[in-house]
Amino acid sequence: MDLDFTPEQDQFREEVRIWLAEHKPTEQRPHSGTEMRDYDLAWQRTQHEAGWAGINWPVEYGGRGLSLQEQLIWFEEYGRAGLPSMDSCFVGLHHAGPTLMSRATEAQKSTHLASILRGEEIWCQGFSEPGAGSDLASLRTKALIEGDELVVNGQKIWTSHAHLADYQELLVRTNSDGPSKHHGITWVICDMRSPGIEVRPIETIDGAHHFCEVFYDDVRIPLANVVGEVDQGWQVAMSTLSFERGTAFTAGQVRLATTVDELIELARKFGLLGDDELQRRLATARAEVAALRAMTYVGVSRNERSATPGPEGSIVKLYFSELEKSVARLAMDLLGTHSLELTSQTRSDGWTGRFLEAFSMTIGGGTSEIQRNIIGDRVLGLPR
Amino acid sequence: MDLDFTPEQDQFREEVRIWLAEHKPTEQRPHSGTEMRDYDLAWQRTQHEAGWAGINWPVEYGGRGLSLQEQLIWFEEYGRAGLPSMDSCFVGLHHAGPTLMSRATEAQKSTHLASILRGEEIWCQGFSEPGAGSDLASLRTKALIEGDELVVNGQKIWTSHAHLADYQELLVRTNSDGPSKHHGITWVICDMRSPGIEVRPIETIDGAHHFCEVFYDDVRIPLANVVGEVDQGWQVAMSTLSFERGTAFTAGQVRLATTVDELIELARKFGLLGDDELQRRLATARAEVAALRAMTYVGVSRNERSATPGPEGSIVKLYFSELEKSVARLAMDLLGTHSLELTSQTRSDGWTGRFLEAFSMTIGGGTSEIQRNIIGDRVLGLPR
Amino acid sequence: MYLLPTNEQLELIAVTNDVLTAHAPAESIRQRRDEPVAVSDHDWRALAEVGLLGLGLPESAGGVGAGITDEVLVFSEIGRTVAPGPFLPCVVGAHVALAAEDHELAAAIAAGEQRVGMVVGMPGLALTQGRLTGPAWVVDLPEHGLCVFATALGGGDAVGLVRVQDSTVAVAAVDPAVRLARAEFTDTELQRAGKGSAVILTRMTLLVAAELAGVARGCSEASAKHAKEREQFGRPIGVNQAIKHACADMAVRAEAAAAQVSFAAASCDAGHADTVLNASAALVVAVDAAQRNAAANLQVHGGMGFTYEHDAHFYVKRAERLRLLLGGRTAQLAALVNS
Amino acid sequence: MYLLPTNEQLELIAVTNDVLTAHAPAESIRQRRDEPVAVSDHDWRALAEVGLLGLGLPESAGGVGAGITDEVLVFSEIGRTVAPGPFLPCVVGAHVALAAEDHELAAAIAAGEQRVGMVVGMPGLALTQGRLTGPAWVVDLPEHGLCVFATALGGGDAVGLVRVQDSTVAVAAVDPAVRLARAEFTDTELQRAGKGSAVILTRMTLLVAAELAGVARGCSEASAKHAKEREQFGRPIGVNQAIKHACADMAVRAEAAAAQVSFAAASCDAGHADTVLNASAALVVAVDAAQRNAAANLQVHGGMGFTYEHDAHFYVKRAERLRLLLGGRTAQLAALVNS
Repeated sequence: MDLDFTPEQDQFREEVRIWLAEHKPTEQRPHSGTEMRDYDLAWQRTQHEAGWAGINWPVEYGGRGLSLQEQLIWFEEYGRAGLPSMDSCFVGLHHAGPTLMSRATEAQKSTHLASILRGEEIWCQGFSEPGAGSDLASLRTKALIEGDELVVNGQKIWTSHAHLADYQELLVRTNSDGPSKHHGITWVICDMRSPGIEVRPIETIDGAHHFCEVFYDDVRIPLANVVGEVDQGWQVAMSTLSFERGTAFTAGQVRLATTVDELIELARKFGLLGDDELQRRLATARAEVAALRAMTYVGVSRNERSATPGPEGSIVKLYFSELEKSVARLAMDLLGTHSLELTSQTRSDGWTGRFLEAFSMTIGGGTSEIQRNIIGDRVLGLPR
Repeated sequence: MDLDFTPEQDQFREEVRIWLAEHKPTEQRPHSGTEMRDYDLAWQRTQHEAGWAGINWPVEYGGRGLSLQEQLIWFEEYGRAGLPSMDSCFVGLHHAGPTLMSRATEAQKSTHLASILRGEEIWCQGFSEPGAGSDLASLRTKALIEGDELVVNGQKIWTSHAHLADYQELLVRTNSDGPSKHHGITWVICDMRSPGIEVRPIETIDGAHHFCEVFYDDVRIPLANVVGEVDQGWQVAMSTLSFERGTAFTAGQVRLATTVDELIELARKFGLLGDDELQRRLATARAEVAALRAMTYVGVSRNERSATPGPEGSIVKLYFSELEKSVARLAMDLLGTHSLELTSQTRSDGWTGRFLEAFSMTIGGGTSEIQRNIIGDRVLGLPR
Repeated sequence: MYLLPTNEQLELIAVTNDVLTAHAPAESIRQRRDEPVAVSDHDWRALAEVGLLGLGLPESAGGVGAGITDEVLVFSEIGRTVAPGPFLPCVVGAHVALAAEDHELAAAIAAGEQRVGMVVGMPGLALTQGRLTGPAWVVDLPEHGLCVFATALGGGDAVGLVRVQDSTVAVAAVDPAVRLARAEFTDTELQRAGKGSAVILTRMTLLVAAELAGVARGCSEASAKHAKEREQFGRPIGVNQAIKHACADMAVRAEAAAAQVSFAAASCDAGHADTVLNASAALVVAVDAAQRNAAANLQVHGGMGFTYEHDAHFYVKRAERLRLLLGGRTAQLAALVNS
Repeated sequence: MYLLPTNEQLELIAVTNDVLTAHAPAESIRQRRDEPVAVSDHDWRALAEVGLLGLGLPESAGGVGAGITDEVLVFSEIGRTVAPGPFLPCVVGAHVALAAEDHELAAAIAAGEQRVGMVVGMPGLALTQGRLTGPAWVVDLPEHGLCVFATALGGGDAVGLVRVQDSTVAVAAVDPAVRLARAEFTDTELQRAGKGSAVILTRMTLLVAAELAGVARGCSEASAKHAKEREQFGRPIGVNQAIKHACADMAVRAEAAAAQVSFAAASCDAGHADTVLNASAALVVAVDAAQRNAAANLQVHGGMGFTYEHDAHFYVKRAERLRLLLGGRTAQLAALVNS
């Protein structure tokens, strides 16, 4: 149980730190539209050119071929440097990329993996449907096989950045007569510029438009874009979901730790550290973000021992989500009547915007209720 | 929505107050054994002789024939006077008594009702079984009909004061082949001195021995003791359970309000009212006991409009139980290191004993989980 | 002793609901979010016409002379349906005008001809000898600038009207049902309610508590409805205890808040000595119920509840806005433990 | 960077579990509740023999020279199985003796020949210039009176040994795994660890946190087991989300506490600068996890958990006792926000 990083890893961390300090973007990240896309891709390109993209991706796919620990170090320093999350690159780097690496054909890999790292492709996720929600497998977007194409009709929802994306990891129903609803689902790469696709942004509680509905009207996708086998996409999707429970959220967790420190500063500025209750809530939050980091380290240790991340990732996800919400609540309580004003989360003091956005934390990526089911069923082995 | 009591009711309250001040027992209530039984029965007799027993029971059964409101007033003043709950009389006065009134034969009523009020009979409840728990209807204590008798074999658990009781409201299975497990249950009056009954006290978390296991070995009970029809005891039992959600807990609720006031005093004495967090938790508790009283009043208003108490009683029960636990927790936090010492709840400063005992609040009389099911299913009409 | 509504009160609730649905539905918050006021003059007068603003005023001031027990029913409906509109400052403002014997102003407010805004202090706002100095928020500032200002519970028992005349800076409000601005007071006179202050503050406490209790109830009902209708895994989601028990807890909190509001209102109308304590308790319980139910309701609705199209977030935002009145939680709880 | 136990550490856990099961099972708390000590001399020496008390001491003091990462594993097992015995004061006491260069005493403690009790201050106990005056609790007072005393976290960083010689008054303890007495100190010398104090206090913080994390884990495991085995309504109760999700939340809290304890212990062994912060964080998270899991575990077990025969209440009582060390929550949290 040696916590120490190797001297090489300490050296790596130092390099990351110096490079980020010297190269981090100075202009404010645009919070929507093609400006945001351009910003994110340019920043990804810069990272790639300096060798920081895909740190734990194999060299053959354009990565550095280092371990999960170096990847963790990168994200820690990235978060510590106060750098913005590149939302629009998230699916490509953390969902689609790892899934393609583990399941795709060589042709599919060579088409996409290096491009994702180079900041040439934005990906989005087409899993959720209006009628499905937590019951992902009940999806009904239909794909008929015609010759060497799939013809897709239906609707997806909660697709982040669909209006900015080049490709989509799309789940469609190719078979409704299977032994279970989990059978007959196919995982396919969908070109978002295909005719028949319509994207409508959804306005959310905080006034943002990152989520979209996507409508498919006779959209033709080559069968060659299917990842894994036709009808066997559920297994592919499940591996996609578990990948995001690796180091993907590390930067966000470090940002949360920074947020707690900022709140302590805010409380000091407002003269609220003398309030016993607020002081203790801040202290508790500080202890909990420390525990969150420790849990992530344990998770990385565990993942190094097994090929595919296990259900334990749900423990970290649940803890992280609930903590984000409670820290957001704490911020509102510290703000006093300043919480009347809507301050966008794109501002550094955008506490009320962040509070509103935080409601999505226990919903997106599997609700807290679903995470508790996973922990109960698959970690603890409770009866269903 | 007139909160005012009538002048007659105000007068009634005044009489209660004066009488209680003049007649309340001066010696400490023994906390177990026949001493406790004798104390409780003597005090019940005193109340009866002065006309305070069964305030809302019909005159024909020895009661005063007044409304639920006068009964409420009595319990409020009883609680306010800091008088001990008479645990051992509880089942007779609040479970068995009301059930007999609503379901029993005239012979059964005349045998028991007046005696209960006069403090001549202690009742206990034989509902729970080791294998059943929350699933009350799965009870297996078996009764065969032989001639004009039931022959009972089996085991009950969580029977408060079984070792002190004269009679038991006993649920037995008379039929295992019914259309559902709810059919085939019979509600019968069991004389606790019958041959074949063995009582074993259970020691609980706080060192008390109020709960018992009761074993039945060929116990013979006259069929004449069956209340309602043979095999139809489930309906009788359900009405019994709903009766306890009337005014029965009013005195306990008033005691809880008093407890909060005492804790505020304790905090003042310990110099802890300047601790913002503890002060706010105390204030919140004070607000919540106020709300508990209001909910009880609403419940009484509702019960006056309907014959049998509805499932809304579960709302009050759930709120009351959880509040008892959180106040007990608050007491422990106020005590600081004084919470190391076990102080029995029979002492006025017996906070740690009360803390331990409070764990039973969300278990006994239907767990909080069962109450939430009842509220979801029967109050909100959610699907099962 | 009855805490359930009488038939007349059930009728009042129904009428209130009808007129709010017609003239101030939650949907209108979305439709009018870019308008200078959340409720049009036409709709506001229609709401006033049925008496929602003058319910507790005497007939001499254009009211109907009802008790606070009736007023809380109206405010509970406002919260339950998250209706937009400056109901609270107008009703409180009319009572202040009445206490200052300005029957004309009270009648104009009650008739919906004159709106009133609400001033909420920022840290640093001071009330000294009846004059305000320092920074503040102004909610729903009307053209002529008339606003209600109330001190924190237990903090001096002053409530009054102030005219916001200096320039203000409009900013975005968390709650789209109101318009928000920053203001800076410099020795501005607060026309206080004087001896009537304590009674009006208690009334205001109860109205805020009632609106919050209504928010808690509205969320509880919306979640129970959704739990019955929304199907996942082939069954309504309400069969799952995670949802069922969340709904049960919401119902319990809504019931606790409603019961205590009713109790405190009845206690107020009856002139009981412990009215202030009961009103504070009502506010504390209602703030908690509204906040927690609003958050739980959003969670029960999942992604749907996170959209602007859905009403779930209006409840969250309403609860956030109302909790800050009367000094916020810190002052409200301090008042309760010290009384 | 590994936070999972090595094979050697898994072996240490197994050995610890074996010896605790043999010589300090939870069942023995019930059996020996009326005895003057919770663990007999015979059993205590057997526990010492396998090295549980001297694990972190150098070989010169009868120890094996292991790191705190190993010690926390042992204490986590103690909490997980609610084993009785004065492990904490003995291990801390041995380290104090070592710091004072009393190798003989350290070795006697490590060998199980000399027990150490724990002094816990009541309000009014003052430590002035190395001398204690005022009222205190004494937990598991040994015959010769030697006890550990530690100040609150962040409150001066003093830890030392004190000899309780004046008369004490025995009282009933909430936790039947210990014996409790009241004492009054009058200018009694505290033999402080001096320069070693800070390190020993950090170690003590981690040991307490580890035992509490073990309590959280033990409760989580007990509930999951019960949820699989106990049947109601014809199915194991674990199928109900009310139970399943309670178990999931317990698992999350246990995991958070265990992870942070491991992290902080590794950080301590590596001599990192933020060790104290991490140790405080571990204690805060572990206290919360232990208290909430112990309460949840009792609830999951229903009436059964409320009986003295069941172990559920031992966890509740252990958590109550341990949370009070090191100044309790108030001091622990204050240390965390100010560091």
